[in-house]
Amino acid sequence: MNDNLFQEDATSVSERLAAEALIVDVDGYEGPLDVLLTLSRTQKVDLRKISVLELARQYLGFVERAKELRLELAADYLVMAAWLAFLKSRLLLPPDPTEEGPSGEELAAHLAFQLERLQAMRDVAARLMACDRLGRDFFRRGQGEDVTRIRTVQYNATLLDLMQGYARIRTRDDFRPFVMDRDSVFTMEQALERMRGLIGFTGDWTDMASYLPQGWDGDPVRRRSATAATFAASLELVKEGHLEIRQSDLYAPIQLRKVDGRT
Amino acid sequence: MQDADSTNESLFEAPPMAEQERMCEAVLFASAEPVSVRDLEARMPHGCDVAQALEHLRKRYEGRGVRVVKVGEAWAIRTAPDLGFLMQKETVETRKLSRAAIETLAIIAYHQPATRAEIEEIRGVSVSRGTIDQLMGLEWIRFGRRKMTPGRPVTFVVTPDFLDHFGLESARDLPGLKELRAAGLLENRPPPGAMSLGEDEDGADAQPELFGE
Amino acid sequence: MQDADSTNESLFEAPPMAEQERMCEAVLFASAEPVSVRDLEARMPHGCDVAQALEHLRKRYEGRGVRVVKVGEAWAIRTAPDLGFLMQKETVETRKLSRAAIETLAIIAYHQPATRAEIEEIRGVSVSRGTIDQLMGLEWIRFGRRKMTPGRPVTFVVTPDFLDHFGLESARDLPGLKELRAAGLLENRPPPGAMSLGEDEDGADAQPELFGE
Repeated sequence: MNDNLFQEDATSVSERLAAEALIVDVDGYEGPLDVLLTLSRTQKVDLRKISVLELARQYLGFVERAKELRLELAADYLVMAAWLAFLKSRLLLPPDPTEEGPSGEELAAHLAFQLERLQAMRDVAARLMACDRLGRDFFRRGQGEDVTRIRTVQYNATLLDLMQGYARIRTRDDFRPFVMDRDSVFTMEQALERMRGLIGFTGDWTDMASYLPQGWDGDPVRRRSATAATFAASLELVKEGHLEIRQSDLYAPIQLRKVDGRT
Repeated sequence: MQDADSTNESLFEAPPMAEQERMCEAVLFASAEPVSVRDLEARMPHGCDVAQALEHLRKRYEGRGVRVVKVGEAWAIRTAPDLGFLMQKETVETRKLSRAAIETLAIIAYHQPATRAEIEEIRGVSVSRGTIDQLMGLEWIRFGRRKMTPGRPVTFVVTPDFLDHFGLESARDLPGLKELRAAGLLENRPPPGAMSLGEDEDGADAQPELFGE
Repeated sequence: MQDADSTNESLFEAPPMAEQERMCEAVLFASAEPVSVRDLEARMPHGCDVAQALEHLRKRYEGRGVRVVKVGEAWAIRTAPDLGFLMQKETVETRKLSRAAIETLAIIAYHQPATRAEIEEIRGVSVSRGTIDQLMGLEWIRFGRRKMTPGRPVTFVVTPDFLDHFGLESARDLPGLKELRAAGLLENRPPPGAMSLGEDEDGADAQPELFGE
């Protein structure tokens, strides 16, 4: 992990307390966006008026606190932290005319939109669940008619049966004895899927090592496989035009950056 | 639906008769068995005159498509006898399709047009005549075009009835193995990399496997 | 219950409207599941105006203990929601849905057709194993048409069972839908500048074709 990314200015006491309160139940959160939404409530303003800068500070405080407590945060929390650190610098520094890509304000606005949308979906989900519901508030006919004259047998199967039946046949071959132990193999396909989900948050050059999945950076065999797969996947994304890749020196960290869509 | 005479409603007063009638109506409708007067009384607010409410209800349904009838000591809503002819389709017994039939159907859906030999190759066992007949009888599969291969074997394809039954717009919308897995619909997780499917499955997005299989 | 104006009834003429209404009434009462207009037409004598008969029937039951409701393209009779308290006996305990499942269901309902990537983009986490499975098992969601975007991802839409369960006539009646749309919260807005996250390159061009069933 890029340690310097998390070197935060002293956070206020209240922020620390808020972060600490969050930490208690890290498993109770459904990802970084959920944490951000919870943090945003402490600002006590309409989500449309939220200070994203403030939010970034709070989130970084949260991650910092987790580190101090030696809590393992899932990688996507850290990727979000890196992205927010980048966003923060964009928001604080005067805009550099030579810099490409969206402005800090645009990025902040999108984050605010995402939070507002998630909150909105939660609100309507609650309203949906509170609707009058069949079997709870209103009821269907309890007694079918007993005009039993014609009996037809109808064979039934659900789509799930069908798909699972198909999967059963098609995956049967995968369990032949020659299959080696692949516990320690991270495939490029997996890496690619993972990277696609993460690159949206890389604003600036980021060490490729920070993309390794959790639990793959300890054991050398696993790390090697994950590194190779992540590297291969990065090249694939470069080829597709989503990423830029660079290495400043022999054995220096390999760094990645998202390609701006407008180029 | 308030009765005019119930202006001084209190917690301990029975609801107006029209309301009692509605209640009886709902309970008779939703109950799986005929409901006795005593049972109705137990369910409804204290002080209701169930017998009278039922009498009102019975009158209300006179001449309608359903009737309120007394069955022994209990009450029920039943189809008017002259409309019984409309109900004939009503009794359907559903049975689960056999595993062989489901697998055969799945292979046809995913690989159509599929010949019998292809089905057997994928399933690894022979396909019984009965299975095909059953699926044909359900009108979930039909004959497709003959294959332009030696022997010109017949093929099978799925029907619009099939799509209808399984809630699909087209057989192409069936998820591939990878998508099934992604959606968490697979019970078993085979080793990574071993998921390449024949045919059109992962089509375009299939990535070259770097770590040789 | 014959209409006065149908004196010259013949075998080949549709029954009078009052009679058609009775027939619809009988069929809807007899069936626990919603009955489609097409199915009603098939059962009733030739020439019936089922839509009109249903409209009459719906009016007739306004304010009563049971109601005639439209569920997608089908019709059903259901008890009035305010009388739910009488039905403890009939109440079915449904398995509690997880928060993830509830949110996923709402996203599919309000954004349908929704791809997995879209669900994940909105929730900010991956769709966990079992969530889609559970919603499919309840038959509240099904596969929709594949998206015409790179990778042609499968989509999810809600089913008539979903509408029936939540007492909705159509997906357009989802609570708060208009407000959400007016606030621009149902737009598929890609992150600024970026090619956006992974698969959802569908970006701007794919206005979620809401309810394009």
